Amino acid sequence: MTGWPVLSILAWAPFASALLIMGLGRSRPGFVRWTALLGTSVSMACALWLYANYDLAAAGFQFYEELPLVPSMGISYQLAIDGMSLVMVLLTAIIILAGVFASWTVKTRDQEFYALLLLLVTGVFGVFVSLDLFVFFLFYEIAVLPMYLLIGIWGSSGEVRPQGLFGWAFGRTGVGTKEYAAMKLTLYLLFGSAFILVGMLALYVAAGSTSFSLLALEAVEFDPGLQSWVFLAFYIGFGILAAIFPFHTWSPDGHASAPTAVSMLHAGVLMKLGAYGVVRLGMGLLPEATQQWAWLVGTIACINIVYGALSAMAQKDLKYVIAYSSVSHMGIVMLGAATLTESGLNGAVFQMFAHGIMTGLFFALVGLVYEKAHSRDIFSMGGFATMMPGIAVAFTIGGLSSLGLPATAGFVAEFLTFLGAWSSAHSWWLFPAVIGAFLTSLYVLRVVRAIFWGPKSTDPHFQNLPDAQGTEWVAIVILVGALVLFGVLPGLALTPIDVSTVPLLMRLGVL
Amino acid sequence: MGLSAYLALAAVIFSIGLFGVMTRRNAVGILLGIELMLNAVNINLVAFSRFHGDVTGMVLTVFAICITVAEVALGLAIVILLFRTRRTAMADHVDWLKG
Amino acid sequence: MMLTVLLTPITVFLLLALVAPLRRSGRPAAFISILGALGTFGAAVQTWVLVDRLDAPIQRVWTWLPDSQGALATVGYLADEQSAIMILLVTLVSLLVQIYSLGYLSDEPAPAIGRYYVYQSLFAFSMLGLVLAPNLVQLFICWELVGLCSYLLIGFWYKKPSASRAAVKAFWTTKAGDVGLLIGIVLLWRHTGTFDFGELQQMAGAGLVGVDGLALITFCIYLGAAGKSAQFPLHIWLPDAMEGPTPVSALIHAATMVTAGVYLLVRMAFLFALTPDVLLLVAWVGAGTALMAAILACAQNDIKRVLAYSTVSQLGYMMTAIGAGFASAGFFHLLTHGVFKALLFLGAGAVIHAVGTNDITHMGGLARRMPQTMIVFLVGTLSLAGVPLFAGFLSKEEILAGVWAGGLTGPFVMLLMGAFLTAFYMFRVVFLTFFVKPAHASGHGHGHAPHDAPMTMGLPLWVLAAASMTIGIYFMLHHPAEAVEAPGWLAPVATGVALGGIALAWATFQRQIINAESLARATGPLRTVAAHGFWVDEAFVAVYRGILMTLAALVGWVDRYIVDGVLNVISAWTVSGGDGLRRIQTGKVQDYVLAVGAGVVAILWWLRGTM
Amino acid sequence: MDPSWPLVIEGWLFALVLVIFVLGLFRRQAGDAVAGWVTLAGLVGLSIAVWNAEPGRVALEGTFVLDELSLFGKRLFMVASVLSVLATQAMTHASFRRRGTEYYVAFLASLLGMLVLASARDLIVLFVAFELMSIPLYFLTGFLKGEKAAPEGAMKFFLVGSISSAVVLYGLSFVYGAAGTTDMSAIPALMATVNPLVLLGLALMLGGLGFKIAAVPFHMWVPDTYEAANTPFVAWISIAPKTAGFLAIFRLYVEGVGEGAVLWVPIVSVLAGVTIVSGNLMAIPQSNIKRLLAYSGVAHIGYLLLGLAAMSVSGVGMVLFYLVAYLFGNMGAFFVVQAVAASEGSDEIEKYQGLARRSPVLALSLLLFLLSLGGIPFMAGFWAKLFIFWAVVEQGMYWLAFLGAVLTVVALYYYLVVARRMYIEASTNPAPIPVPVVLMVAIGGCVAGILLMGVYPEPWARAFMRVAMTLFSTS
Amino acid sequence: MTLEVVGFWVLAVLLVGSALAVVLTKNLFHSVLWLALALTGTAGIFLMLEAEFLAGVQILLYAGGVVTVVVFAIVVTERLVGTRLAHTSRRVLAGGAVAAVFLGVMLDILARAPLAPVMVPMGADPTKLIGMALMTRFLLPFELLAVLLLVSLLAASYLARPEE
Repeated sequence: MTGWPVLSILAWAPFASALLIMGLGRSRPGFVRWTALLGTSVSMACALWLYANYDLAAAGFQFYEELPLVPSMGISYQLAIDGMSLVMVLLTAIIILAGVFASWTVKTRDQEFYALLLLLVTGVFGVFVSLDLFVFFLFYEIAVLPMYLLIGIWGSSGEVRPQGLFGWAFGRTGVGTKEYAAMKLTLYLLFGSAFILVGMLALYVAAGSTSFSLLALEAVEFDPGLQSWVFLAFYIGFGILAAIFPFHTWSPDGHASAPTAVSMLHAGVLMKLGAYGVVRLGMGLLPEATQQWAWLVGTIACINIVYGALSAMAQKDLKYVIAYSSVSHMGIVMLGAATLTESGLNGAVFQMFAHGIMTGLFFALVGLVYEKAHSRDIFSMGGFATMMPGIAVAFTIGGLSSLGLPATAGFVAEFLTFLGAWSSAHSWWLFPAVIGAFLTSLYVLRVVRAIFWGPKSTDPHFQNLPDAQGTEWVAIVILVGALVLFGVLPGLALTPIDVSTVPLLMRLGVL
Repeated sequence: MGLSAYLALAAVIFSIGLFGVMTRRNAVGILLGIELMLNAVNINLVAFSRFHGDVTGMVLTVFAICITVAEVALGLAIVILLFRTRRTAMADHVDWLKG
Repeated sequence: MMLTVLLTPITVFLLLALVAPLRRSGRPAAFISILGALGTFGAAVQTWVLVDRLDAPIQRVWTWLPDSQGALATVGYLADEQSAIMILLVTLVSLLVQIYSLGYLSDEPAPAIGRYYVYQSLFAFSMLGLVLAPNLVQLFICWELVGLCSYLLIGFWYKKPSASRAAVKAFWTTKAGDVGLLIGIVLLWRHTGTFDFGELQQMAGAGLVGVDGLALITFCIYLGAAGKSAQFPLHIWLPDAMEGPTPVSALIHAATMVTAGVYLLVRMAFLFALTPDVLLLVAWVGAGTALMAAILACAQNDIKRVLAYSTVSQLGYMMTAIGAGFASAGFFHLLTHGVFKALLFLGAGAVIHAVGTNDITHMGGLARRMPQTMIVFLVGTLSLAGVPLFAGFLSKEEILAGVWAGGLTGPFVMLLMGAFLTAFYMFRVVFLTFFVKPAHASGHGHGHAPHDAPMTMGLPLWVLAAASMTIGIYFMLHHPAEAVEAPGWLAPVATGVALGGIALAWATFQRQIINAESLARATGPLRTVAAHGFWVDEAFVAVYRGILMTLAALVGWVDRYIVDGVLNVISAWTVSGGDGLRRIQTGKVQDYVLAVGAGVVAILWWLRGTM
Repeated sequence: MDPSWPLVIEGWLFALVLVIFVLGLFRRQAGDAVAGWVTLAGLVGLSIAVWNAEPGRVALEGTFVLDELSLFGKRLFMVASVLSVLATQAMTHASFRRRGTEYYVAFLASLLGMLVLASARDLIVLFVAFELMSIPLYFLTGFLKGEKAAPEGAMKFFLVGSISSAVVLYGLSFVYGAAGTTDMSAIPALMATVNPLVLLGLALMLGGLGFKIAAVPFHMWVPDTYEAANTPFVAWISIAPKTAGFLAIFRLYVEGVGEGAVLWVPIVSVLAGVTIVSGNLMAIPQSNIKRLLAYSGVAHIGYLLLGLAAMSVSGVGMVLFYLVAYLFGNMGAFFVVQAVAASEGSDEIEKYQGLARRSPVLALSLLLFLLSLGGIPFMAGFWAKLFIFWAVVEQGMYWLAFLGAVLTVVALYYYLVVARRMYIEASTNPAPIPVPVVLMVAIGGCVAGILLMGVYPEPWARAFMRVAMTLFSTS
Repeated sequence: MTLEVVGFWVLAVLLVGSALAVVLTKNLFHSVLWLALALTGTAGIFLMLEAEFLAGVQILLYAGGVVTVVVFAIVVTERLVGTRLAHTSRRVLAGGAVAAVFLGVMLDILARAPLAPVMVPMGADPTKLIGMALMTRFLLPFELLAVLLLVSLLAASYLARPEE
């Protein structure tokens, strides 16, 4: 395959299948699904090929592709991946493959659903593989926008309608409906992208360079004052997507309302995209500002961890619990990055991967439970393990990973992050992080017990529910398998991560 | 008289015209205000022309006058059309389109 | 060889977990698992022999977490004197329990049996991994995994609300301790740069471990041990853990997992030796736990709960020994306790299996119906009570000697009182179960009369009873070199105390010379306190409900109404801003002109300012 | 005839006006589809001519130039006009059937004004062209005089427009007064000496031109006019006269002025900011899609002013890019509106409910147009916004860029509200919406435009930068 | 005080007065007449500025043409409506404020501008120069004017015509 534009194939294969689906898929559901599967499988194959062929000894960016797009502005379609993006690409491929399987049963307007989903995936892949800031941004926006329709059309409205304090504002914005969630998510993320855009342009202009290439900008030493505010702009912009406190509120509403595959993809991959942005652009390009603001990033990450966990404990809606747990876990990611240590940063990237798989699994399972029981109210369900043992076991494994149980990927990430936190300049970060992990065990097991491993509910709606079937199994098996595999053999992901984080930290001068 | 006197006079007339267009309720009245404003401009132009010893200002005045006439004709036609459809004389009564 | 020890159970686990039909078939799965356990036991014996012959630790590691220096963390095995003998215990009990379970769970549906053996295999692997861990990371990994297995097995009958609650409780409580352990490991890594036991020991030996801040580290590690080994106040989960099947209690909550904390401290003794303050704490808490649990055990009517509190109490003994600086004594007790407590649990299981209840007041007079069970149970009881010739006697005496030698008079007295109570409550159980006439007519759940357990259950009992005796007699004859020379009066005193306890129990329950009720009343407020388990549970519930859940509810509210509320207010303002702004668009043309005029004026005003 | 000769195109257009006029005299009874087709044919021919024209010639003592900028303007006007006339062919209103020639005469006359305006290098030519462009617009707004709203829209447009013309003329008189000549090439020298009279004149003209380009607070005629007038025409005035306004601004304030142009940065920035904010905010509560597009159009003017505020080569170049992107996006959106209105009889956004199920292609087109207007990647509008921000950031005006970027989110809100109607909500009426072929061609052209520019912006950006360069190099 | 100054002031007062009357009087018809006066006054100013041709144009086209058309329109519309046209003002304060500030700022800026103190004689007869300019340099706008007038007439007749 040498000489092939593997990265382009990887990124555009889903798009191509989306086009095919839009063109030929009208009222041919089988065609739609198999085409979607084909597209994502091609991506998966490419991702695996990349993984197998990435030269760890050489490290750095590999599989370089370039095509001038707007040469007069220095914008070019420039793709390459390093270890970090390799792992992210792998994650994306896994999640979307599972996502296609998980949404096999989507019945309404499946043609558009798959097309939009695949478009979204192209955006995500694009972000991870692009080396040109501008193309990065381009894909970034593509990754955000289809979400609106995906949630708006195929989502589900919650039952919560907050009243009381600020009730008028909630009434005005329409809290609780899927339309609200869709709009909030889309606009909030695009709001963030406004910051990113300005920051990017400022860097480009300040560099006086003629290229938007990450490599070219990396070589520039920016003025500290500029670095300082551009870093903040990146941090807010990407941080919104990474659900940093207090910009996280789109995530519970959005994830709770979104259809299964979208929640999977969004919580699983898109939130990582935010963290990836902070690491790649914020830390990668602005070394001094990174050091300057590390305290802020880390402190907010600690708030995220504990606050997200406590919020999750307060929820009664299953999807909200998962969504808030994502908020908490993204805190681990940001904390790991903020430690500016090798193990911390490795942990952050690994957590991106681990949490991606884990939360993808969660949303897939929640989707299944919802589809079968038509309920998301944790405390009305009960004893499902007898009826759906497979789902129960998978959910438990996901939960255990999320509370950082060893032999699942979650532990590796958290452990590395903790090591990093204590080694950092702000060693107290360790304590909120560990406490957050403990709180996670509280709410996760509470939920797991309430729904699956407890006395059976007497509600007539919750009798004789089927277990997962057919393609749904495939999704579950892929995700659980990945979760355990990378938990048992973390080196599989950690080795490529390490070869890309170490140079980054060297540039920061902390290693 | 110096140039400034003419310019000041034009400015006063222009302001009065402006005042007229902002306050008159009748559409024709507003038109009259516009006439005043254009008239003030003509004074300006001719004065400048004279004090520069250059004829272009006057040429522009000619154009301005002719255009004004065309404008007035069209304006009155619109006013008549409005009268015909809305049966009202007041420009501020015509406010279906708003917000 | 060591790899066989680890790989056999994990292979069995994977086989049973992944091959669903096999798992669902029940008994075949059990046979495979037992076969595996047998193999593991064999390998463990070989390992022991090997280590004994080589007289040097065998270690092998593989990189687990790579980093730029090569390896941040490794996994592998470290077979030395301690771990070799420990795996012997683990594999033995594990094997016996698996055999025993075959009979015990015979009424369960096939898939449940399959599930049970999946958990068992995973447990065996995790526990062995823990014991053989060459470093703290692997230890922690397996530490958590055994906790998971404990959770799964306690909740084995998850349809019972109490079981599922107990499972979660066990997990949470031990996890709280694990938080400490994890922090300790992280801190220690930062402190020394390594996770490896060998390296740590070398550094400690060479005086390279800085003492500044070390106390915090050892304290944190102790927290983990306290959670796992049920030290006050984290002991609350262990009695509830009795909701699991009894063989599980024997294996996990008596012989192996709960002793992991002790094992950890034994492993880290060289480090704890550097922080005497923490050691003192360990000793006092251990002694307190031993005494408190003994008191609580007296107030229980559930046979398993008595044993559970007894386990807590005995763990306290071990901890006290470690705290006194005699880790080897604690470790010795760990081994003997593992054998006889497993025996007791399995015996109790046989009784429960036979009569269908846990309540000793509903039993009685079983000695005639279940003679075999009575004999083995008595062996276990005598061992636990610390009667000479039985395994527990020596190890307990060694602990008492160590504590005395360590100059810890207070704990020593507490332990002595504990020993008295131990003998008392255990014989209370024995008398009420096997000898006294049943207080209530034998309306047992089973329609038929209780009888001795089938072969699968009986064999393990006899093996363990024999082991208890053998160890006791063996050590009586070949007195091992003790770490400390016990004062001459200790053995008689200890024996006397034990016999006193037995006598009191005999007088109260067998002969009923002393009215049990008045005896209880004589203890006064202590009785109330004991009945409520020292309110430790209530305190935890209060913290959980009162503080944690309230805080969570508060945060949840803040998130929805303040953080998100502000966002919604801003959005609503934006929309309202549009509403308000569109009102300037009055539709009246004069206003439009006014706006143009105002705009021009504004521009001119600006121009005037710049000129 | 060689179109590179100045005035050749204008001459032919003049001839076309006369042809249509005469046609109107003779074919009064025959229905005026013919007039439309003749106009279309003529415009297409002229478009080809314009595309073949080379810049560089000057005529009439320098009052008329055929340079890069004017060619850009002429081409844009031509494209807009062809699209608009195409869409007009789909109009079935009685006024068009009976009096189409009047419409086309006025339309072409206005276009003639624009073409001349693009080339004007003299204040008098500029002014007359300006008026020739404007006065027919008032009439065209009221063309559907039988409709309820048309006379009102025409009246408002006319009155505010005339006043603005007066202000422009007043300002012009001061510029002349300062220079002593109406030749615009005299302005740079005056700007260099910061002559108060010329500043006063240009400031006044800024107000008047602000009306033409519909910057806040001079924008108030826009929504009413858009709502009142017939849609193909609205599509046209939403871009063509505004482009003319910007060309005039470039000629007056930028061309050849060089560094001196920086003087205008503060006021233009403020105008841009106010326009962006209020345009976007006022668009939010609209329930009529034409009004919504009107206000969003106002906001877009703000972005254009943002580019102007950069007062740099890239700023101007990006404004040009933006104008073209805006042309395709906005006109396309209006054409879809026209199609829906023809079928549903209303411009209310409610009527778009379930459009995606009824007419997927139409809905998708509108979605693409709206996304382009909202600045979403792979649409022309994305690059347009981005280039604008770029130019602004280049000048260190970060806050303006922030403001603009953040307000695009507000813009997306109301675009997405429309998208929600079309895609998320279900329709009560499943019948597809009939789209006349001409309209389909126009919509298709616009889609092609935004996608072409969006996917491969390089040649466009390069060309526009070259145009912008000429404005700065002739000082 | 030369005759010129006196004449200017007389004309100025006349102009301003009649202009004020245009915007303030309550009777629309009177307003138009005041406008005619103001336009005529402007013609006087043109005469003072030695622009006789323009003064003529002003009287003929403006005062004559425009006023006539307006009067005609008023008559037509009054016939249409059937009542007398009311002619009142609104938002006088706001309008007055804007106009006053406008005037103030204008005068202030003008006061700072360097202005030519005396008239410069033209090389030839202004009328002739205008004519020449129209036929040479400004031929294009002149032609455009023709189109403009044509379109205006067409438009006015279209709009004002009752619907057939």
